[in-house]
Amino acid sequence: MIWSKPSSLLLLPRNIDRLWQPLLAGMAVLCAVLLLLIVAFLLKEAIPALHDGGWRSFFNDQSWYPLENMFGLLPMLWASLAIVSLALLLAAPLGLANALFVRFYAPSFLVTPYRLMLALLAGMPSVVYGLWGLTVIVPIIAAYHQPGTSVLAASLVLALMILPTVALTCLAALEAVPSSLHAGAAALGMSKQGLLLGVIVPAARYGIGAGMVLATARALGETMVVLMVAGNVVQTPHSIFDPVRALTANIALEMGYATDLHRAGLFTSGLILTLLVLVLAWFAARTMHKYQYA
Amino acid sequence: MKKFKILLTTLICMMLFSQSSYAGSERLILTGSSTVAPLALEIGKRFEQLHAGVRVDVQTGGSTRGVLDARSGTADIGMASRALKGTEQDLTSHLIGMDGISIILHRNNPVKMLSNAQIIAIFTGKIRNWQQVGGENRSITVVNKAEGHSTLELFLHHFSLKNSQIKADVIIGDNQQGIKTVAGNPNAIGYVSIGTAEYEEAQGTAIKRLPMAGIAPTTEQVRLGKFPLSRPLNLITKGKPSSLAQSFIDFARSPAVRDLVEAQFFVAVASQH
Amino acid sequence: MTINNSTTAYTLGNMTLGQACCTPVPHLQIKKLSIAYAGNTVLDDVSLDIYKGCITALIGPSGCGKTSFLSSLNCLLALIPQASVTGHIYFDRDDIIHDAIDTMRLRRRIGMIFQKPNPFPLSIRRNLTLPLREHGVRNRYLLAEKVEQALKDVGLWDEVKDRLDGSALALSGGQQQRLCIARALVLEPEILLMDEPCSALDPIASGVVESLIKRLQGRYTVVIVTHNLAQARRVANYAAFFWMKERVGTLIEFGRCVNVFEHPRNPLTLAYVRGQAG
Amino acid sequence: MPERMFTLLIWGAALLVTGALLWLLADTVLQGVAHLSWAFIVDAPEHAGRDGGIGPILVSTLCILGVALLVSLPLGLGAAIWLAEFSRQGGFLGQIIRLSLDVLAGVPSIVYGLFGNAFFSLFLGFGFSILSGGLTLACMIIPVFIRSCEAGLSAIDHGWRHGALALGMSRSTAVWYILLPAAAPAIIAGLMLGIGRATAETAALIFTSGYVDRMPESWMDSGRALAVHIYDLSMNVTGGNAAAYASALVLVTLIVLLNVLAQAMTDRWVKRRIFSA
Repeated sequence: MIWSKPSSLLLLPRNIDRLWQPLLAGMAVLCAVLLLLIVAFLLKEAIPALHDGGWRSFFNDQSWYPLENMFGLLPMLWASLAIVSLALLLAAPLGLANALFVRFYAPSFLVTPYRLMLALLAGMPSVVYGLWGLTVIVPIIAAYHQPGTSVLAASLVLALMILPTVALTCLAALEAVPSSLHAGAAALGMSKQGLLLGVIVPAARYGIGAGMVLATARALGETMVVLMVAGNVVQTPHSIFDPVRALTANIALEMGYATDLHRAGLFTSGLILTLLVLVLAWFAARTMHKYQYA
Repeated sequence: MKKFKILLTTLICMMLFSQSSYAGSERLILTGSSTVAPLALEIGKRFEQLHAGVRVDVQTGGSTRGVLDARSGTADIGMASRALKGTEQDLTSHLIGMDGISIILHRNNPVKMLSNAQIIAIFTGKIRNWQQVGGENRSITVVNKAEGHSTLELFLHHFSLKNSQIKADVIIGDNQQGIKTVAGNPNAIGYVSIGTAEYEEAQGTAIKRLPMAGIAPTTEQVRLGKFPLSRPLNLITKGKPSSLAQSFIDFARSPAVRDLVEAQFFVAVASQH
Repeated sequence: MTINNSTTAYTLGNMTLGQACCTPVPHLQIKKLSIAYAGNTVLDDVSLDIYKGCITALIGPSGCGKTSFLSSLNCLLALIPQASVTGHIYFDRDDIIHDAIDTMRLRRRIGMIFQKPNPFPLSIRRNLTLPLREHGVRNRYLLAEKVEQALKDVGLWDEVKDRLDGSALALSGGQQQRLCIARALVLEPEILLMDEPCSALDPIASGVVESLIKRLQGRYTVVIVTHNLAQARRVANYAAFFWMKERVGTLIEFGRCVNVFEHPRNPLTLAYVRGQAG
Repeated sequence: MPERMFTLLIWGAALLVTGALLWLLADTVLQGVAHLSWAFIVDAPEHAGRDGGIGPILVSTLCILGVALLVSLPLGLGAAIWLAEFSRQGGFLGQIIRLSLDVLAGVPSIVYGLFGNAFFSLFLGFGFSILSGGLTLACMIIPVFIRSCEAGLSAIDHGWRHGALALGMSRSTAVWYILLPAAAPAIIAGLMLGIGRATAETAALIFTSGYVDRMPESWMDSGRALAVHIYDLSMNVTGGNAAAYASALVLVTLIVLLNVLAQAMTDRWVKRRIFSA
């Protein structure tokens, strides 16, 4: 006998799991504590700007002039929202159309290269999109309307940047629709258009919705593209040709030079960004939740 | 598994080795003004050649950052492209050069001269077309600097403006970014360090400097003290600097680096005496 | 009732066909066992002896708690959150429900075969050596010997001896299930729990596995859940009939296979085995 | 809307997007190749990057990535294993951790930059260094990596898990020999996502690993990442566009190469798990 049969089943502390479990649990907790740590340090650095009701100035002050102790974040918040919503307005329908194209229209020899292209571009660094926007898109816009760096430029480049991601998530949602639905609708003699718009897309709506929310979060958090092509002028946008500064770009632009209250103000805008993303994540989670129980 | 162990051991050895090599060498950290940084970098390279085992790291971050880092000890030496303010008298400044701030336009812009009033009108958005100041019929793109740069502070102070009055079309960070923006846009107007601008022009960049109050924005005029918008370039230390920092400062002020200062189109201190 | 280490019942060898010993000595004693999920009782008050060396079939309609009962015997039920087990299961003098036992050791002595064949996504050889290594067998020759013996026991050796390093997932369903049985046998367990081992297989593969189970009789104590009454009748020595009463499963009748099928005492059993209910 | 119109619309959208994306891709490749040479890859930058190459920057980039992976891989994998295999289903701690990971995955990279600057650079005193940058990136990719691994582990057939336990194997053995190899595709996917994000990251590195474009000599040296270099060249350096495009091409190629490498290494690992006796 190679191993003797245990004479009793009574527990011996030999189980290797007893070693690993607390170790792994510790790792998991450590990763989660990161969020607390981030919030704590953002708060710690932002406190000088927040205490004594200082937080009110972020919404009451007209604009962002740290030299004159004016810390109004609203113009940049509007700018961020304007850029993101315009980008999403462009990317959402185009992304969905591309997903439909790959799934239902593309000739079979195109499907794999097309997917590869989308995957490659989804992994492209944002700074490359920014570089391209700065050297190609901005001069084109500048030819029509000076100075070229504008809400429009930022939205266009941002839309192009999130498009591959939107298309790929939509595609995944479309592929999750059971093919029986397909056959069932086709058996009813529906046209392809009716089938897609009336059956397939509605069936995939939660997956598509969650993908869109994630794309929004990504666009909102994007820094380099808006820093490079939006112009960085602090103002509430009135036309799509206005140069604006987004919240993220503000941090990147001034963080290296900021001191004291100015620095605290930048950390506050970081907190506000995190808060916005939190809301979006909650929204996405809710959408996914519905999706699971639909 | 075996290979993995070998890899891990190698990595750890590398870390230990690099740590020890780091401990063996001396390091000077300079932070601050983006105007001084390119010069400090060049001086640092020459300094390293003369002092084996010394490494000079230069980080840009604006004059105020340089002052604060020198005070907090984050940096051994701060760099500032301005004089120390009244609240900063606890620190010591070491002059290494002089510089001015010049208005720059695109090289193809026919405008040759702008009065102070015109400059103020352009930057505050009252004049919006080059035609109004004798140029072509094109709208003006105003390039302003981001907050935290001493260039911005000096410019505002000189023209008695507040930053909130300026109606900018583009906001830029470093001098180089300002020059790139103006060089890429025929309608732009901006202001940068004379030294940086002269250096870039010598490299063939499509910009030109405008005289201010009739005085040409050149290193020569700054040296003579005639140019109205000029400023000192300082190295900042707190208390008595370390012997290494002291020898770097002495080196930066010595004639040995005069060619470097002049290559950056700044006025060398050694030549003033 | 304790297991005698010196008996030959646990050494491996070519198995013989036909009836072997089946002594009415309890190997597992279940007393007043109840199982509940999140407070909903699914199995209530089951008391039953599992006899050593015999094959006991658990029969009854779906959802009456047979599988839950089976997984409580090797503490696998504890993995399901909110599942609670009350009562006693005596094995080797220990109560595996209440005593602090090493479940890893328990499970080595009580093997289990699942409805769906679940060979690991590894090579055929590795499927057998991995559990052995886990329980301390490191000697290469011994490992090879045990692998060969286990595969021969389940009649798989001739079919796979040339591709032991091929993926186990490439085997057919019936072969996979026999590999799973070999994997359980290689640990030399005392008891084998089988949860509908043939229901995911085609009739021919099912026949092969069934004859294999029949050969296990006398050497292992087998508890098998099956919906195939004919199969239960063919392989089992004892049968336990479970039924739902007011949405709660319970044991209706237990006895020798012949008695349960030919002369059931309870009319419910009669109706079920005759195909009139369930 | 007639059927043909709709088909045209879909094709039009596909062509539009393909056109724009190919334009971007072609620009990057063509303009990049024009400036690219072996010397460009190994030399040190001169004249703020207009001339010379990106040698030290490439080294810094790989060092930062190395630190990030060295920290995030074991930590992320461990956390994912705990979440998928050891945590109680529906347990409070597991839920809290999952929720915070979801939030972390969405936090903008610039906020990680702020945090990294405040925590690693200043609070822990690592200054502007490869270590600070790498740790900041590790924080950034951990949540994405964990969620990907956990999803991969959870998608595995429960039969294997039960089978392993029924054989009296420990969970640790089941995880190491059976579940991890089975989840390998998801783990590589997460790894690639992490590598992609870390290599491409710019904003989080500006305030953590700094601008210094010289060859790093220790983990405490500041090192400029390739993405930061591209940003600097395109924004701050007149006449730097050609070098910027060449750097961009190198960066994209690097990301593709690292992905292929990660894939190949994981493949080998899985094979060894299957066949070693």
